Amino acid sequence: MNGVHDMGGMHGLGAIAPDPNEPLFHADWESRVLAMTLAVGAWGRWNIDMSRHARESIPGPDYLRMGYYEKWLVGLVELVVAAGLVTEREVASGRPADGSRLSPPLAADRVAFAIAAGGPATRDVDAPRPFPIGETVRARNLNPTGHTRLPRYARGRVGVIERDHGVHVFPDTNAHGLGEQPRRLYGVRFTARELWGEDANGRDSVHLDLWDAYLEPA
Amino acid sequence: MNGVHDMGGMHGLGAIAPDPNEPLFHADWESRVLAMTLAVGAWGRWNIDMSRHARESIPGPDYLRMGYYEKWLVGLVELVVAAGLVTEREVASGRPADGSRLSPPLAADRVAFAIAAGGPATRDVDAPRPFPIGETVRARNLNPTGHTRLPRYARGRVGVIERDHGVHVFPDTNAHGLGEQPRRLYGVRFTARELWGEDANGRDSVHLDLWDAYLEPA
Amino acid sequence: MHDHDQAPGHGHEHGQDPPSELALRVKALETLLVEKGLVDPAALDAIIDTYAHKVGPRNGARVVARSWVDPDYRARLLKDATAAITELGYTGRQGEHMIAVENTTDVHNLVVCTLCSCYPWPVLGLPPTWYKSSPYRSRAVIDPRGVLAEFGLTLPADTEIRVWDSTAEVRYLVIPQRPAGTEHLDEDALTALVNRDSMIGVALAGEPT
Amino acid sequence: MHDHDQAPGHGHEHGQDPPSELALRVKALETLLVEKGLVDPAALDAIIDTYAHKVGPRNGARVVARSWVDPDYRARLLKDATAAITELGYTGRQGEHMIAVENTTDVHNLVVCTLCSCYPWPVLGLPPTWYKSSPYRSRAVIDPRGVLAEFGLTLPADTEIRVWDSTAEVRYLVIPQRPAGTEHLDEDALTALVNRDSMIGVALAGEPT
Repeated sequence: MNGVHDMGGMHGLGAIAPDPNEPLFHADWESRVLAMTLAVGAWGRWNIDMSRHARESIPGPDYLRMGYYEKWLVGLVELVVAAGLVTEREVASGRPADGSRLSPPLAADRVAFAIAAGGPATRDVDAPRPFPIGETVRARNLNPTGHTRLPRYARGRVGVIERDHGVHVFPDTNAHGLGEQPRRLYGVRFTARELWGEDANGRDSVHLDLWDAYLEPA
Repeated sequence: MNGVHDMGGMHGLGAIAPDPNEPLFHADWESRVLAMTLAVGAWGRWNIDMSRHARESIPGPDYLRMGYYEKWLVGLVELVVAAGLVTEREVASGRPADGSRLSPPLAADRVAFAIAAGGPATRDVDAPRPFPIGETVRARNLNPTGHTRLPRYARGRVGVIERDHGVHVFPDTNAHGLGEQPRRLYGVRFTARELWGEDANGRDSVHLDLWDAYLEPA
Repeated sequence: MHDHDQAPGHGHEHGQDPPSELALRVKALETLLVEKGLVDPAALDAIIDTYAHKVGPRNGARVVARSWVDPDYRARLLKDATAAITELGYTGRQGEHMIAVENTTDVHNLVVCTLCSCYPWPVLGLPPTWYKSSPYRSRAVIDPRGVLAEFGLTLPADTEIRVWDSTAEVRYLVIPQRPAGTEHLDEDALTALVNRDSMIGVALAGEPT
Repeated sequence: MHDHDQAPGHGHEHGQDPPSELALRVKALETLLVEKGLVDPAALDAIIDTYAHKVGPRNGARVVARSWVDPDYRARLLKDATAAITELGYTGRQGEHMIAVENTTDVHNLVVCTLCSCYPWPVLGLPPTWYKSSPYRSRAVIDPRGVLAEFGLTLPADTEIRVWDSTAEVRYLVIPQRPAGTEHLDEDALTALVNRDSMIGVALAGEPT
């Protein structure tokens, strides 16, 4: 979807304003949102692409207004309700609808292991290798209403295949329950001038990781 | 500038929700903002491109949150302060800094005439006609930080010259006090598939009015 | 889907809950501008009166109805809309450079301004909120059929849709199709069938307004 | 310029004014999830403890310092960063597929995630607010030199800047240049010179932190 989350290349969003004394969390609730998101995720009811899509589906004006962990909170509520783990009524009331109590899949003593294990996105399957390293390719002009990881600023632009990252889960389907459909992922180099025009610095470049489905021969 | 105001092609900004019983103004203050903007404009201290740029320079999160006349209000304050007609201190206090009183250039009995007269953007000057009707052109990939009327969604896309609108004031300079620099303005037709990809309806098209400086031979 | 589902961009414009802070800021600015002699309050009243009572979509409806009954006028309108509209006395601000685009059985036209809210004021008056809103401005160019569906208008897939993005000072007026069965109506009666939305392209003519 | 000049995107994250409504919503959600048996509160504490005390930019600093003193390690890191970082025990969530990019006198690397806020958690911990903010995400790809200037870093115009937009599950770690005059320092001492920002690419190494 062409949402405001796809903001690469935009102007007018303010100063960066790094805070050298920034705490890891600005309030306890931020840390609880992070932890809840990871812990409920252990139920395996959604994947990372679904959770990204839940956050990027926040309406544009709210997305730009909210801080990071507020977006996570909204995304988490969206996910747990969509997965049927809780009901909207329960979220509104803050109380379980009945007395049944489940058993959390992630116990405290398994947290370190679960975080260290992670969840690779590579899949050990055969997949075509349509583009050799060094090949010139064009990012396709795709404008899906669903999830995609092809930023608008690269669409239609010509780049060069730099790396073959192997076969990775495809977010555009995985985010919508249409399966992992693993495809080959490439590191693609675009010159800054190709992306932004002749005023850009002639030496600079931007590198994106793009699935073969996003690319066509140039 | 690549601001959120350049929103053609975006998703996720909500439902359109037309209100069939909508009043012309939702509150008196809206009508006063409209009227003040037009009346102070009669001082001739800025042009329409400057006023558009003042509004589009509102930071993105605020731009998306604000209603139309609130953006006009912010833009008007920006303009009167930048023009030196009032000071920021006067805006903050609501009181004139001294007792001097000017004479408004737009009297009530001249309003009807001023509105009916308008202000044409055409200029009776010679200007090159680089593209004939029917020519295939490409919108240039320009990403200026200043004002432009070339939307992002058309950049790099190929279209056909449909109309020659004559010679019009060039917003990209006029908005920044760099002169009107009148240039030829064209009506350009882009197919929906060129703009949005193969999933678009093959019959549909989008037509933009673009100055020759935005275009190059395809 | 979300717990923030208020239609965005409309925050201060639906008027259920007048934003007093904004009203106060506007009043303070007007007081300042009047006291400094930068504006004449009577001129402000006259501007508001103009758009409240004199300049509005009845002007455009007259243009369209005339084009339905007078083939010569229609030809002039399609050839030089600015001049043809001036014939009827509708000139001025935000209508200095007009183009009329006609709907046919094969072609439907839709007008938008993606970059701000450009609109042909002399023939249509001030734009409605939805025209100025982010949802319309963003989607009219990428999903015109979806947008029209939100207005209750579903066109056949083989109708060609032409979207006009008002990126310069040229303003567009859609000439909707004359409704069937109106052969007996005169220009005045036809004018009542030309609603504002049909001249933007999000509706058909035909509903008396 | 404007009367709305608060830095956007930071609304709830600078903590001067704890948003109690948000804190209440979060508390209510946690209570609900715990009562339904969906999460174990002790597991939440353990997750927070992990990122507060165990996983952070000291991990990445160790990787970088090792690469400065051990040419074989550096070669392995550049060839297969995931494996080389695993050698030091830094593995897991948001670091499953690592690539290390090295700064030289001619090349400077900068990492961003324009679409969300992807970041190499096992080596850098949780990202700072600015990395997750709209200003950084929007401008890093179109104006990297302007962005670096906001961090106080001005590079020569003939330095090549490579911006890495983390659009997939590959995560990037910048290997900053070893500061001049540090030949006498051992790996532990060098680790203190590798600040977090230098491994994102918005700073150089050298300031002990």
